[in-house]
Amino acid sequence: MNGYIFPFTLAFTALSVVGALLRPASDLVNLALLASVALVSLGRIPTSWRSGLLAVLALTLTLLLRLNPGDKLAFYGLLGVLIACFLLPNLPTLVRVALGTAILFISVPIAGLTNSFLFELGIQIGIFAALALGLNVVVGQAGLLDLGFAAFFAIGAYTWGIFGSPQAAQFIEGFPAGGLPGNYLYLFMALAIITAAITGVLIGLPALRLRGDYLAIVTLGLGEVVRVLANNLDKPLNITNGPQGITPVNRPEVGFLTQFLQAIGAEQVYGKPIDSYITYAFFFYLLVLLVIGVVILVNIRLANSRFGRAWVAIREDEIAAKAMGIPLLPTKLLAFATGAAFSGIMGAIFAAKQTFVSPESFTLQASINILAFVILGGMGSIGGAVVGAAAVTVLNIGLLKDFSDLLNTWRQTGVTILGYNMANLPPQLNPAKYERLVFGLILILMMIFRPEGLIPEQRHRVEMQEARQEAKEGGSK
Amino acid sequence: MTLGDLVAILPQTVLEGLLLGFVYAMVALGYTMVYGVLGLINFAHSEVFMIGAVIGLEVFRFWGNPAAPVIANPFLLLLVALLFAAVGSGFMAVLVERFAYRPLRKRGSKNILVPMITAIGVSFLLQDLTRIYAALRHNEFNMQYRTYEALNQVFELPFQTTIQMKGVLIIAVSVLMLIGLTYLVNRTKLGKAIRAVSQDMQTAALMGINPDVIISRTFLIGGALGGVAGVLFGLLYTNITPYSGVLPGLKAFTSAVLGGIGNIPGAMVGGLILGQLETLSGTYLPFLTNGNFGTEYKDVFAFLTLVLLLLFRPQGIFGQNVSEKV
Amino acid sequence: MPLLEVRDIHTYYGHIHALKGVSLTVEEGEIVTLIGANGAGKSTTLRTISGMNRPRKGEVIYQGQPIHKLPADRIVALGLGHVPEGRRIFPRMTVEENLDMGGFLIRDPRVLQERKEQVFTLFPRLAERRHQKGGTLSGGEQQMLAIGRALMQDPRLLLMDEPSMGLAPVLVDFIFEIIQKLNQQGKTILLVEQNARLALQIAHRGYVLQTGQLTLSGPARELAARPEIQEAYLGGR
Amino acid sequence: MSELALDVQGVTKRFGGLVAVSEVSLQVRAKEIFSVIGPNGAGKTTFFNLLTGIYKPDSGRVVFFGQDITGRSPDWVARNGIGRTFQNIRLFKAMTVLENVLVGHHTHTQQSYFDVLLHTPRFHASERKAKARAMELLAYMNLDRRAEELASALSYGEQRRLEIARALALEPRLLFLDEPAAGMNEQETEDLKTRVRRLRDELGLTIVLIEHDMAMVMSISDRIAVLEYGSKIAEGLPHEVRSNPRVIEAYLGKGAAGQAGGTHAPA
Repeated sequence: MNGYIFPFTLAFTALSVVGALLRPASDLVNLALLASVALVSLGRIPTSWRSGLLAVLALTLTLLLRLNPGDKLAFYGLLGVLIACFLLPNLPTLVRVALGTAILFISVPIAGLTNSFLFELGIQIGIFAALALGLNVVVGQAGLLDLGFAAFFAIGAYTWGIFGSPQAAQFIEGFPAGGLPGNYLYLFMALAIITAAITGVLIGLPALRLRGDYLAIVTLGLGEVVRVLANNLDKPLNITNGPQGITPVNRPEVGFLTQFLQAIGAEQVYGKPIDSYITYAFFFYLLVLLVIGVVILVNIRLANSRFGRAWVAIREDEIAAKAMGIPLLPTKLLAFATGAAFSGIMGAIFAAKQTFVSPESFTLQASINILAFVILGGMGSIGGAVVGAAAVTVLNIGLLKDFSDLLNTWRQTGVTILGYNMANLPPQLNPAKYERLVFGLILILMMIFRPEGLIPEQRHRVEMQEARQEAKEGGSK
Repeated sequence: MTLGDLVAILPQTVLEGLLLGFVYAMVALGYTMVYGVLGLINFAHSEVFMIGAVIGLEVFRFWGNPAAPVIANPFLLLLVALLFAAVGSGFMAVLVERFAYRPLRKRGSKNILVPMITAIGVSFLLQDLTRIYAALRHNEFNMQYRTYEALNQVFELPFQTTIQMKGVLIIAVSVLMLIGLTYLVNRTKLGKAIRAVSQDMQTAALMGINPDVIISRTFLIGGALGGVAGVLFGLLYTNITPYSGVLPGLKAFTSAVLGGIGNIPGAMVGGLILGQLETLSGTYLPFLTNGNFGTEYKDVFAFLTLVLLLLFRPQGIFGQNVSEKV
Repeated sequence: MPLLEVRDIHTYYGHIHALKGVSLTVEEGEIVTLIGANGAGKSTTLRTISGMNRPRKGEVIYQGQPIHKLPADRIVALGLGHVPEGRRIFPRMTVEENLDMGGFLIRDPRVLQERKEQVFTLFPRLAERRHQKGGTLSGGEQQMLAIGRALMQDPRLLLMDEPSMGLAPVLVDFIFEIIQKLNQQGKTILLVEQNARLALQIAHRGYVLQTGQLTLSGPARELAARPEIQEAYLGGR
Repeated sequence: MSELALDVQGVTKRFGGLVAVSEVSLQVRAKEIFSVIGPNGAGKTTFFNLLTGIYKPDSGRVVFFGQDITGRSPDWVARNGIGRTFQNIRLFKAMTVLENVLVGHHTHTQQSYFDVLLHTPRFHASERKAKARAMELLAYMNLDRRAEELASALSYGEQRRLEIARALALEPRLLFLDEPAAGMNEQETEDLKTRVRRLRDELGLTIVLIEHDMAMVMSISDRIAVLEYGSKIAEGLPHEVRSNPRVIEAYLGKGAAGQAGGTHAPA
């Protein structure tokens, strides 16, 4: 049976690529392409063929996107190729880097410059992925359950939000009325790392003395404290402007990018001027990519150092870790501060990108979402954190909305499915509103059937399998 | 406001805090029982509580329509509502245990994150299922409890305090329930089995106790208490949404931790303390800080107290200090 | 037909192969002892018999009925008591409540009361402490309670895991007298002991377990006389 | 007389009403192999935990090479020269064999946070050094060929050896071994005996061990202490301990049959 998989995949992929070239607008062809991506990624295919096929698929999907920037399925396919070359084993590093760079820096911008939704999606995924990577250090590697992680994101966002807007002038006399110029953002990204890390230490100092569940509930409480402070520190001194939030937050100048786009003749290619809205989207897309690259690098380096090993040791067995001379509190604090720093920097970028900061973005729900990215992706796994963030983001702002639109179309056209006239479907049933339901269901099913996550870290996979075996055969001794 | 005024409102504030505290205490019992047995923070308990409130609300709507009531007596109506909510929420809790937590237990994951994430997932699921229900049935997000004069009747108490009939009922019902639960856990066979399972599940099995059955019953009891608390909460605050359970749930869990999680009297005391802390700080903080720090800070106050307490007494007020065997 | 027959059981902890094909039999009325070093798999054998661990391979037959697939609580109901290693008293329940738990399956309150009285007759010390919390008892009292608790269900076969652990010599003697007394009253006993000399003194037969495998078996007196046993477990010359 | 490695002065530990360790004093000389024996539950492991900082003694003092270490935290104790293994094996199961040893080498791996982020030459050098040392120790324990496997994939005996290798990575002066032979077959126990002797002879370590395998204890120990019911009831050379009547009664077992039928009242 296995012998047939390779030729079949080859034939199917070739067919769908040909189909795409002949009938680029067909949904069926798009689905076939998506299926090809999956087949190539998951089937048993020789490495060299796999590299080539992924490249062909990436090229085809890029072409489709260029023809029709609104083609979401093609975009999802591209995302799939990207994830595949990021995660599949045995691909030559050169292929990974080349394909990844091409997709991120050529394919997405080509379509994104006419459809900024793609940039938007990319930015969201990037921000969430950085948050997930930060929490991954805390929960995934060090095993410390933090339910108030959004607090650090808030700290970063407010660090820039307050000083990069008219807000600071409200309570500091003589501060520039419009706030610091946008280019100060780069400095404040560094400052946000520091403020968030310090907050991490401040929260961690009391919280990390507590064990497991207590840590969870205390971080949850302290996370809420940060949010309540943001919500109420408009008096006695107006620092955060309370629930109304702070706006407008300044953004860096992007003149260089506009010039660059003009220089390469983007306006001629697209036959219309590239407005500042799209340029900014492009700018933040690039900035987020850059930062996420650094964050991933830092994450990998830490994981393969004495710190990463100490974190895993603490997660596995605190007593044994202590007997190995690892001081618990400082080591845990280091994990906390590192994770906080990652989300701090993304907070500053988030504030600039939105030009708006308000406490609403930093609720308990946000903390839990970040945690879910980590869990879904696979605790402790760097690739998992990114994929988890991507999957949930695509689901929330992509798929669910698409499904809602589809239902609406059916409702209006009165399609009959399984003998049920869709026109009778109550208008309250709008999937886009019920992301929690879908999300909750996914969490439960994942925990029951694949608790190690989509892309498990080797170590966690072992833990889960051992536990399963032991459960079947009786408790541990 | 003079010092005299501040003192004058104290008794009423304490009374309000007591009502809130009893509601927290009842919800906290559900958390503490499940935690005691499974070591799991059952985040879904806040939704079990909220569903109790919704069930109560429906009973009042079905049978208590003031124009054409099926059950005219509001007290009888309340009793029916409490019964239905207890049964409904209890079964909901059992279902959650059966389909979300038991499979995990059978798979034997030792990672405490796994059940906790599942609990969060269940919590989300129940919130939105309720939301769909509310949307389909009432076409609205906020649901209002009906009010009845008999329940809102005001009594004058010493020290210039007043209490509504429903306040009296809340105190009466919760005290009754707390006594009942204490009796159940300490005196009955089921109660002892629950304690045995929570102290040592494996050894309990060696006594012929089926831990699954006992755990299921524990969820039933905890859920029923949560349901009753939900109705009383709805009666007190009248407005219920699918997300109404979250905050009280969190507070109740905090109460349970304050009192020493897994400890039943601890949960009650923790709830009462938190109720007082919250109402007192909510009332007095604005005065004490010239309005600079308002009522909004009461939650901050509550959580900081929790952190402080845990730092000095990590096992809570009544908790046992358990050290790991090396 | 033996009362208990264990056929070639293999039990694992994670990847560790803790029992590598253990087979043994216990006849009605016997005291059989299982001796061996720490980590040899003695407790695991008992735990596998009483359903606390599940064998990956092999069978456990009790009173002619296979029980290796039953959960622990069902096995107890068949009349098989287990006094676990380390006693495992419910620490926050009183002595009497611990006994109530031992008699969990008894429906008739009079029978329950009767059995408790029997335990109190056997261990008068427990009667004095009936309202004291299990966790506050001394080691010897806890061991009495653990035995008493297992006796509540009036089992035919009693598995005892290291009853002498941590006890002063006088108490060890007392516990061993109790074991012999129970045996004379008709209880069959499978005894795991680290104190091999004492165990071989009161047992009829013995098995020697080493790293998950049985290496020797036979009448207790013969085993006690063997030089290799003397050397390894009895601190002989 | 050689230097004192460990001077324990009357340590006591109570848990609730139970006295787990009562007024135990003993001295271990440098480069000695010292065994602590006694029946299960006699307080031996609790005693170890008092010396390694996991529990704080209620009274008494612990002096390690002249330094008072009473009440120090376990990680401090570990960093300052005491390595240990655990009775019920506490390896980091989901890490590889090599990684386990690297964790043991944590304190001696000279890399700062910024070395790690920037991958400075110091980072690479320290990583190389740590791995080389770890492999050396694994080879010493005959586990080098399994370096890349997960710790949980090892057998009982191998896991116990890995625990020793991991403790050695601390570069300790004294090693506590809690039942190192438990779960080992005869051949493995023999092998362990040789290794423990080599640790002392070649690395100059002081070794304190808890063990039940009498054959092993008698043959490798320089001196032996016997605990019973939390108290020390004997101490001395192996042949002295073996012929001590109290030890025979409490632990090794009474000689002749028939004595068991005493008329002791329950205590």
